Amino acid sequence: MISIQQEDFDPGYEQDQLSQSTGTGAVVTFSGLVRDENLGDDVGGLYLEHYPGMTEKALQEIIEEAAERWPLQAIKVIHRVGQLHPGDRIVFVGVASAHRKAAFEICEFVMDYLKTRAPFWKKETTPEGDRWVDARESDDVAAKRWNQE
Amino acid sequence: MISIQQEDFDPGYEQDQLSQSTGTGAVVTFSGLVRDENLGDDVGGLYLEHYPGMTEKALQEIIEEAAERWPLQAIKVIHRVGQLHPGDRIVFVGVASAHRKAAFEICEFVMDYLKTRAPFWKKETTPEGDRWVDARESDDVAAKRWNQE
Amino acid sequence: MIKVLFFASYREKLGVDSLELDQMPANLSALRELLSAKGADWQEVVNDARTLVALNQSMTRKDFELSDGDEVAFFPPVTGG
Amino acid sequence: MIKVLFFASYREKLGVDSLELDQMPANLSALRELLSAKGADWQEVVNDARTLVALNQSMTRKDFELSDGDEVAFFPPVTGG
Repeated sequence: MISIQQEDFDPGYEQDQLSQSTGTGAVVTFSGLVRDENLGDDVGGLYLEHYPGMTEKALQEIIEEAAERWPLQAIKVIHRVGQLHPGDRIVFVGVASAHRKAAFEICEFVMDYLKTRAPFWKKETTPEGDRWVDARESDDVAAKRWNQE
Repeated sequence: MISIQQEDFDPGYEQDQLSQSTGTGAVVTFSGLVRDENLGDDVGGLYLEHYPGMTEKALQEIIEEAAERWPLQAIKVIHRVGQLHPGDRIVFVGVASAHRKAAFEICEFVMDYLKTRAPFWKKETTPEGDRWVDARESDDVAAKRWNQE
Repeated sequence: MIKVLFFASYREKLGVDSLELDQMPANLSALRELLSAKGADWQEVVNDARTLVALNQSMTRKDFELSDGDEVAFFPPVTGG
Repeated sequence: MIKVLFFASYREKLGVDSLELDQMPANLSALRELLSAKGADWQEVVNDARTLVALNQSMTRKDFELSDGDEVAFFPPVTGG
């Protein structure tokens, strides 16, 4: 259900695993990739640090909250750590539900909470040197909308 | 970009195709599957009819509208027609964009419009006989929300 | 000549998927009248408030003029996806 | 004894990823005071309004009592995903 790993993953395989129940009508997946550009600078690489132990626990809590709010049938969250390069997959969230509205909402909810509550940090390599990526206010805004419903 | 076909498709392959640009930071996919149950009845099969020619045109228009509204980098829409069975894939919408908010919105927008504007019709096989699936008001509501923004 | 198409439950109800009209109704309203005259089922199908209409493979909610070679389709609300 | 962890830019700024305190501050506030005394960088890190705190691997925004064996982490806003 949750995997923190250095190695790459196969979104196609993960999606197949989520589509096994004949009660499932909708599978929504999100894959995050390393872009070669951020805030106007070239990005040559990305190093992902995390807080082992807490990471899994934080993701588990996010999934449990999603399962309380929506009719969740299956979910997989994968997050890579360590050194990555442009084009590499960073994160995968795949969700199965009976209907599409719930599947979309769960997937967005998990990503919004992951972005603000799971202890991962990105460090970018740019021509001006390495720099820790700043948290984005838009991510806070995205996460907060789920409190208002 | 658009494919109407009887045969199955491979979501993993499609997703890989959408992840080719190093400017892409987010790939969101939706897969719709045949459920074995609808409105309380067992569903043994699903027959999908469409309006050849108009189907492709309608999907093309939906994609063009999405591309006007959001920074869309790549998109693939696949819809199967003919006889399907529980667990079979029906539809795939995969979207690539620089950021996740746009990718999620485009994918939902395309699905909402496809559900209300693309000429496909489902006929279910149930123990009580075959029946044409009724349009759902919730799909109209979902599509209308995009007018208000 | 214009071509008229029916899909899904309408196709089944009328037992017709496609017909060609040599008469040229001036517009959609006139076409609806012409088809309604073919019987109660036809009247229901073309006048149902939920019926969707496409002219040359684009959905439209307005009346329109008809020209030679046009393709008009009547169908129930769509249920794909 | 309690364990204190620092991550990402804080870890680099302090040059410390983990330390064990034999002294037992009573609560988070007391721990903050104790760490602040170690220098200007420490004071900034533990008192920055944006600093996130986790007690035993759960984030919390409130003060809390400390017990023997607790693990407290200080880190900047998260940027995964």
